[in-house]
Order: sequence, then C-alpha cells, then structure tokens
Amino acid sequence: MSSLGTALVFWPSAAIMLVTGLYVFRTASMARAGLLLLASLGVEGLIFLALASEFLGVLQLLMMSGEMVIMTFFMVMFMPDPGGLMGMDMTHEKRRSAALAVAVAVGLAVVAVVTDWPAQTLNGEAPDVRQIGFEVMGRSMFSFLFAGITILFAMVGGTLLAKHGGRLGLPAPGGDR
Amino acid sequence: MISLPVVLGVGAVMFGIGLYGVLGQTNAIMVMMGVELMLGASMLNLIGFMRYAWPDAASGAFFVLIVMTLMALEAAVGFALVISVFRNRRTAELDDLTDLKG
Amino acid sequence: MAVLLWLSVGLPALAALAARSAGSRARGVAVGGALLAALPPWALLVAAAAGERATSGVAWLPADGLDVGLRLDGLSAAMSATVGTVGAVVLAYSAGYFAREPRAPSAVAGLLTFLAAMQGLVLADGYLSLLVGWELVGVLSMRLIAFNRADTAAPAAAVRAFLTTRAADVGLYVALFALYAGAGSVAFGGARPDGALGALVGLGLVVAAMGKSAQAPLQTWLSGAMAGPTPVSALLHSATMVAAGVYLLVRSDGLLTGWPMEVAGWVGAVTAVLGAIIALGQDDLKRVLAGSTSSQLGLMFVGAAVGGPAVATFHLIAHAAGKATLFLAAGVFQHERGSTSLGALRGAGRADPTTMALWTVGALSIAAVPPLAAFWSKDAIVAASEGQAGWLVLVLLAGAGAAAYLLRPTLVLWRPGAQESQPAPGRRPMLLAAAALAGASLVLGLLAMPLADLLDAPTPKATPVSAGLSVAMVLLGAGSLLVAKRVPDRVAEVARRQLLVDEGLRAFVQAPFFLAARELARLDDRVLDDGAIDGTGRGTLRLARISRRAEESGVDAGVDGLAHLLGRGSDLNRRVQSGRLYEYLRDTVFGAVAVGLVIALAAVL
Amino acid sequence: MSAATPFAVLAVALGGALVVACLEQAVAGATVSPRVLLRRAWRQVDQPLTTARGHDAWLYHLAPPLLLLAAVVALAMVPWAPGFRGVELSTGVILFAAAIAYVTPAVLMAGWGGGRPLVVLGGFRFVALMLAFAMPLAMVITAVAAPAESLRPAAIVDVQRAVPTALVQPLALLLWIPSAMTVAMLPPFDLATAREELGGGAFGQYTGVHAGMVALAQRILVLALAGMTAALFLSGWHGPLLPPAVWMALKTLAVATLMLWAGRRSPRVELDRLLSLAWKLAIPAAIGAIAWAGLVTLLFYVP
Repeated sequence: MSSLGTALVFWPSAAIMLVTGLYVFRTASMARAGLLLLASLGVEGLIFLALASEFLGVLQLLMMSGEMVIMTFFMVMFMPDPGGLMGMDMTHEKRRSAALAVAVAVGLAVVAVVTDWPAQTLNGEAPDVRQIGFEVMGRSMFSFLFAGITILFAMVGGTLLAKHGGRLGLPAPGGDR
Repeated sequence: MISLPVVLGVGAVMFGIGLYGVLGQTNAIMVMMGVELMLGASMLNLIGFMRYAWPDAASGAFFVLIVMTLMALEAAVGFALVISVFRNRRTAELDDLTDLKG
Repeated sequence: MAVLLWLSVGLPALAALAARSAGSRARGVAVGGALLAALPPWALLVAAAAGERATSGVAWLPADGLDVGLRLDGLSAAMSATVGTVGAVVLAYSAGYFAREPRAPSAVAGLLTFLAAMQGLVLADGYLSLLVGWELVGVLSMRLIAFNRADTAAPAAAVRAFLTTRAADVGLYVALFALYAGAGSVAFGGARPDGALGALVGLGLVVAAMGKSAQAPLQTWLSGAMAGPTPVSALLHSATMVAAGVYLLVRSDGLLTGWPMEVAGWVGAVTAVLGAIIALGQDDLKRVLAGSTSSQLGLMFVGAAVGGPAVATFHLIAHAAGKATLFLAAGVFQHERGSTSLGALRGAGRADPTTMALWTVGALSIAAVPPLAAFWSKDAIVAASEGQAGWLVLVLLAGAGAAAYLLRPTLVLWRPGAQESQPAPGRRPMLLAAAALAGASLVLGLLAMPLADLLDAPTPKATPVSAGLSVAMVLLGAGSLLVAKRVPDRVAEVARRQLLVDEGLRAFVQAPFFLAARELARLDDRVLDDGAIDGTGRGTLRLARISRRAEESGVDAGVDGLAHLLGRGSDLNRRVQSGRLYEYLRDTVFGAVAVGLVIALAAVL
Repeated sequence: MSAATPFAVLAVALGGALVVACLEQAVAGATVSPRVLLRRAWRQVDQPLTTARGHDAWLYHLAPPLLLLAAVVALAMVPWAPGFRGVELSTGVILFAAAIAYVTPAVLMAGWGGGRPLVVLGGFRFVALMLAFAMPLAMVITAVAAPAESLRPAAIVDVQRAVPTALVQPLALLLWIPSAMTVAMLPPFDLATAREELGGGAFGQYTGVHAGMVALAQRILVLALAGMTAALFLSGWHGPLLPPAVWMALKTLAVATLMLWAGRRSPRVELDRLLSLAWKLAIPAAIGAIAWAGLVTLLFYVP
C-alpha cells in the first residue's frame, strides 16, 4: 500500500486500538470488556494489513474473532458480576500498577526512539503467503513442528484439567458429579 | 510518514496498557486479557520490524504466526486452569487464591 | 709377630676374666695369669731388639683411611715390656695385699683389665687405637681408685681424677681431628700440618699429656687418687697410667717439633719444682710419693723436650721401678700401722727392718744417688738440658727437692715411734715383689746404651760435669733438710694445700663461672621470668579478658544481631511470596526491566 | 482491483439480496413479487427502534451494522467473472473465512445487548453453533485451496477448469454445505436466531432499521456463501457454452435454491446432538478432507 494509504489506515486504527485497549480494563461489564478487546486486536489486524503482510493481517482478524468470543464467554461464566451492574471494583492498587505501566511504556518508547534501527526501505513486497509458506516449511519447520506439538499438549492438558473431576476423575469436592 | 519508532512507540503504549491490565485487575481472566494485549503489542513490534527494518526476513512473519498460536494457547490453558480452580473454590478472584503464600 | 702382639694385649684380659670368676682362688689365678701375660711382651722386646718391625691391624673405615691395630717397634716393645713386668710384680704383691680383702677377685680382675688396656695403649698403631687405649685406661683408673667402698672420700677422688683427665683428653680429641683434617690420616710419624691446624695438634697433645701425667696445674687429682688401694697406686700412679702422657710426647715426637715441645719442656720443668715443693709439704706418706711422681714426670717432660725419646724413656723406666718399690713398701707399712699418715707411721721402719731396707733402696734410686738407676737417667736429663740455662736450674732444683722430700719420711720412719705395728697378713709375697723391684732399680742403670739403639735415637750421655752437679744437688737437698729441721710453717701450709692450685682454680675458673651463672640466673629471673614470660602471661590474660569482653559485647551481639537480621530478612522474604499473583507479575516486570537495562547498557557500552 | 469494484460489490449485494428474497418466496411457494418485498422492507424500516433494556445498549445498537459489514466483506471476496473478480486479494479465501467469523461476535453482541435472558441465551447458542461449524468451514477452505496452491479465489476457480472440486473432493462439499447453512442462519441450523426458537432468538429484540439490516445481512450472507460454493466447488465461471458470468450466476442461484429448499424440508435438530455431530463427526472428517486434498494435489495437480 502507498505510504499515504498506510498512514491513513495506521493512525486511526492505532488510536482505536489503544483507546479500546484501555477501556477493556476500565469498563465494569465483562462482556463489553471482551468485545472491546476483540475490537482492539481486530483493528490491530487491520494495521498488520496496512503495514506489511496481508496474510498476517487476515489471519489476525480470523484468529481474534474466535478467541475473543470465547474469552467473553468465559468471562461471563467466571466473573462474579459479568454484567457490571453491581458496580464492583474489580481492581486493586490501581494507582501503583498504572504508574508502573506508564513507566514501562515510557521506557520502551524511549528505547524505541533512541536506538538507531537499520532503516532499510521496503525494497520488495513484504513476505507474502508463498514466502511465509516456504519459510514455515523450510528453515523454521522444526520450531513450527515444536510449536504444533506444544499446542497439542496444551489442548490435551486443558481438556483434562477442565474435565469434570479433574485429572483423576475424582468427584469435585462439594460440586455436583 | 510512519517510521519504525512510531510503530514501536504505539507498540510500547499498547504493552503499557496490557501491563496495567495485568497488574491492576483482580480477576484471573482479566489478567489473561491483559496478557493478550501485551502479546498483541509484541506482534505489532514484529510487524513494524518486518516493514521498516528487515523486510525480506520471512522468519519475522513466521515469528508472528508463533505469537498468534501462543495467544490462543495461553488463553486455552488459562481457561482450563481457571475452570479447575473455579470448580474447587467457586471463585476466580486472585486475591482469594493465595494458598501458595510463603 | 702379629700373634704375639694380640697375645700381649689379650692375655691380661683373659686372665682378668679367669680371676674374676675364680672366686676364692682368684688371687692365685691372677698372679699366674699376670706372669704368663708378661712373657709375650718380653718376646716382643727380644724381636724388636733383633730389628723386627711389624704392624697388624683391621681396616675400620678403609675409604677414609681410618684403621685400628697394633704395632711393634722399639718404643712400643720397651714400654710393653716395662708395663708387663711391673704389672706382674704388682699383681704378685696384691696377692698378699688383698689377702684379707673379701672383694679381692674384683680388685685383681680390675688390675688385670687395666694391664690389658695399658698394653693396648702402648702397642697401639695410629692415634685412633691409642685413643681407644687412652680412654679405657682413664675409665678403669676411676673404677680402681673408688675400690675401697668404706672410704667416703674415694668416690669423690675417683670422679675428680676422671674429670680432670677427661678435660685434658679433649685436647687429644682436638689434636686428632685437626691432624685428620690437615693430614688426612691419623697414623704415627706424620708431619704436623702447618697453620692453625698445626697449632691445634701441638697444643692438644701437650694438654692431653699434662692431664694424664698430672703436670701443674692439673696435678691435684693425683694426690686425691692415693685414696685407692696401694697396689693400684703402685701400678697406675707410678709406672703405667701417668707414664702414658710421656709416652704420648715421645711417640709423637715428629708432630711436636718446635714450639710445642718447648711448651712441654717448660711445663715439665716448672712442675718438677712445684711437685717437689708439694711433696715436701705433705703429711701423708702416699701423697708425698704422689707429689714426687708429678715432679719426676716433669723431669721426663724436660727429657722428652730436650734429650729425645731415649732419655725420657730411660728415666721413665728407672722411675717406674724405683717409685713402685717405694709404694709397695708403703703398702706394707700401711698394713702394719693401718694408716699411711706420717704421724701414724713414726718408727714403722725401725719395727720392720726388711721393709725399711727396701724403702731405702727405692728412695735412694729416686733421689738419684749413684750408682742406682734413676741417677743415670736423671743425669742424662741434666746433661741434655745443659743447653737450656733456665731448664737446667729448675732440673737441678728438682733434684735437690727430690732428695729433701724423700729423706723427710725416711727420717720419720726411722725415728723410734710410740705405736706398735702388728704383722701384716700375707707379708711374704709383698716383700718378695718389693725386693724384685728394688733389685731392678739397682740394675737398670746399665739400660742406657741398649735402650738407645733399641729406639735408634741419640744415646743419653752422662758427662762428668752433669754427674758432679747432680750429686752436689743431692747433698745440698739432704743437707738443707737436716739443717732446717723444720719446714717453715707458712711454706708447709701452702705446700700441703697443693700450692693453692685448688684455690686458684676455684678463684680463676670456678668463681667467674659460677658468678656468670648467678648473673645469668638473675638476668633470667628478672628479664625472662618477670619480663618476658610473666609479662606475656599477664598480656595474654589481659588480651583474654579483652577478647572475652569483645566476645560478649561484640561478637555475641553481632551474632545475635545477625540472627535477628536474618529473621527479619527472611520475614521480609516471606512477604514477597504473598501468594497474590499480581505481585509476582509486578516483580516479573521489574526483573524484565532490569534485564532490558542490562542489555541496553551492554549494547551501549 | 479497479476503483469501481467496491461499488460493483454493493450493487451485487443489493441486487442479490432481492433475488434471494424472491427465491425464498419461490421456495415458500408464494408468488414472486419484488414489489411486495420492497414494500414490506420499507414498512419494516419505518417502525421505531426499540431501545435495549440491558446495560450494554451500544452493543445492542452496534450488532446489526457489524453483521452487515461482515456479510458485505464476505460477498466482496466472491469471484463472479474473469472480468469482475471482486476484491482481488492474494489471501481472498482467508479473508472470506475471517468475514464469516465476524458474524459470531455480531450475534453475540446482539444477544447480550438485548438484555432479555432468552435473547442472551440465543446469542450464546449461536456462539456454540458457530464454533462447532466454523472449524470445518475453515478446514474445507484449506482443503479446497490446496490444488490451486494459492489462496486467491480466482486461482481456485482456474484450477477447476478441468474438473470441479466437487467431484475431486466430494467429502469437502458434504462438510461445506451444513457449515454454510449454519453461518447463513438457514434452517434447520438456525436454532439460535429462528423466530420460533427462544422467543425470537438473538435478533428477537430488533425492530425497525435494525431488523431490516439484519434481514439484509442474512440474505447477503446466503448470496455470498452460494457464490463461494459455486466458485470453490463448481468450477465457478467455467462452462462449455455460456459466457462465464452467466455460468457463475446460474450456479449461484442453483446452490441458493438448494440451501433454501433443504432448509424447509428437514426438521431442526436438537442443539446438543447437532453440536456433538459437528465436533465428533464433522471436524475429524474435515481433517480427513485436508489429508485427501493434499494427496490429490500431490498426485494430480503438482506438475
């Protein structure tokens, strides 16, 4: 995309992303928080599309939609006040964590600005699907395989943990069978 | 218009927000959302590098893929843990779950 | 020849063993053994006279040139014969002397062992064997002196004798080492190494000789040694042991040429006069004879220094015979009167005319009255020392003195005394032995010429001038005693107390030594004990107190403090693990930031 | 990708929606009259908006436009003709799947925003359904794209010049149809949004413009899915005689009528049986389809 086009897409979506990201933690209602997060990461997908790789952007959009919906689903299940109607304050030490977060953000920003990154202008197209495919199947196959296997373990583990009665099939204490 | 420091700056801010969420929230799931945001920030940085610093490095893209799977993975395992904890303690509030105290 | 050599040394030892284990018949066995042991030395003498020369030895340390062995030459043969003969006679005498003695076997065995050691000394080949004999003689003499257990003074006298001679023997050792260091070998006949080593050799030998031959100022032990039984005195302290010193000088004539011999000569001359004076002052018969021995040995030293080996040896042999006779006679008187002090022996001679006759022969010989043996030998010494005016005067004075101190006891013995003397048991063997020796001293005058060619050394010649002078001196001495009637009190007192040598030694050696010791002791007490040791003690105690206090306040407090600190620290640490997840996360962030910083710094630097 | 494409897509969207509405009338046996449809639509839009009684009002108001956006984006991906291939993206098919995926949050927002328990439950039900059927949908797309070695819909259509994918990978088609119908909220898979179920389902609360947008979005979705089915499985615009665009239109209409007709014929399956059917049967079969596609690609398509 042309640099103007990129800028046009980048700035608004960056703004939306940051604002929605912030509001995720300030809203009372959990469903809204989940969907705000979905919005934030979805817009991030758009930024990916604008900046570099089409494939990654689309993939981000696809992934985030499913994930954030599940996130919302879980929050509704496990939060004491999903609707945010009882005005519970779900936070602690807000001020200190905010201060720390700001400090870290500023630190990283400073680092980003200070270090002189190798400013190679974009000669060719960003790596498109074919290149990524060859990369995945070529040089980085091993790590991708490894990642794949880890995900498998995680899924199996997750399911086992979530199964009623936990790993050993014991009846949950006090809970129904 | 847009150069690498700008993208990294936005990424840093997003990371900050994520961190605020992680540190500020009492509920396990909100903390996980914070983590999701931080991971998103890292992806943003990676994309920034891909665009402005190392455009021909396909491994950058590959890395983004890895982070994406990581986000999904982290969420999945997180939820599983929260489910099992919730089943035992009927709560996912971190302030109540302090049994591993020293 | 080698067999004869080893026999002459071995036989007396075997006889001693036999006598020791013989029990009641020990005295008979001893006399037989001694007579038998006298034969090989005579055979050696005959062989030596025939010009035989031989050595027979064992290589002890071949690599270093040290070997031990016996040697046959003129000097050793002569000395061996003398020792053998006198030994046999004294043993015969002691058969009678110890008739009543319950411990006779040990006495006789001791004498025989001494004889063996003496033979070993005189027949030794090389200073190493001589040293062995020398030491054995010293030890055995101590044992023989202390034989009479009843007499409390005997052990002290024995120890004094032994220590004095030992102190002198150190000289012999030093000489030996120096000789070995310088010349590389300790055989006889070597030349004296020059420079400092030579000085050591010379002085060492002279000192050793002085010690053994009781020369001034080391003569006091000899009078003390008279505490031993008379045969011991007769054998050891007249003929054999004291003669060893002279033998040493004669043997190492080559080594001592030059100033060492001069020193020996002067020592001998001075001792001759001093010995005479001491003899005059003594009131005990045996101590008179002891003083006389010192004096006569002094003459022999002068003879060795001036006249050469033949003169000294001739006088030695003559003196041995004469002095032994006197001692044996004294022994008889001792038995008759039960004591040897002159007071007790007043008139003893009148009571026992035969012993008195023997005593007189001996006295005349030692006083150098012609034609007895000692006259010729002393005359030879006088003739030889004519060249040295100083020595001549002293020798003549000694001669006069000899006449005087022998006449005095003779007069006492002869003057009618009030005490009654009971017959001594076993008189016959004693008288026989004394008679034999008296006969020898009569005859020995003729020994001059054969002895000279035996030793192939310059013959001792007696010039009419020297003969006249010595006879004049004898008459002078006897006359002065008769005239003076009584020795002036103070002189007598001084003489009796051994010319204050003891006091001198005590003053010049003992006093400073003890003074220094006392000072050092006080120094030690004051400086070391009080200052250093007690001081450190007090210091350590103070340190201990300080450290204890430090311990209580410092270390304990420190330790407790540390423990408390640790407690609080761990408590803090526990709080870190609060169980609240977000705190862990916050800490993780801190960690990450730190890591980031480090990396950034590393990148920047 | 010319500048006119977006407008063309919009035109196709609106026209298509009308055609689909008519098809519905046809399938329902009623007389096909576009004018009646437009008048009903207009009346629909006139109704006043009901305000959400729930706390998250703005979710409630945001759901329909998101749904519509998702439908249009999905439609834009469909390659209608060699000349007009819709928005030409190298990863067009993936974007199509992404657009389809955004239907889920839209329905969830509608349900949650609605506030009434049944409506919320309807929303959750739709999420469950969509999760179960979105997986096979994405896998089938991968299987279909394999022979073409590209994610560009046009490329997939070109690959099928010789043999349509339906014949090569029948299992893929078999899995595709139910997933497509679930996404398009067509019966018998419209348990979450059907009027009769759950008191109106997730969109029960909507009236006026919202309802109109929702109805439009559903019809565009049907059109997009039918078009994509035609493109991916029935070799798109390839056909012996007729011009490519005509072939494409014919195939799309055929698939749409098939889906609508199938909906009316079969009874609704109970939710948990449907879900277990999807998870235990469809997803493993989809994995099998991918494997089969890989095999086929290696054997026949790779030169």
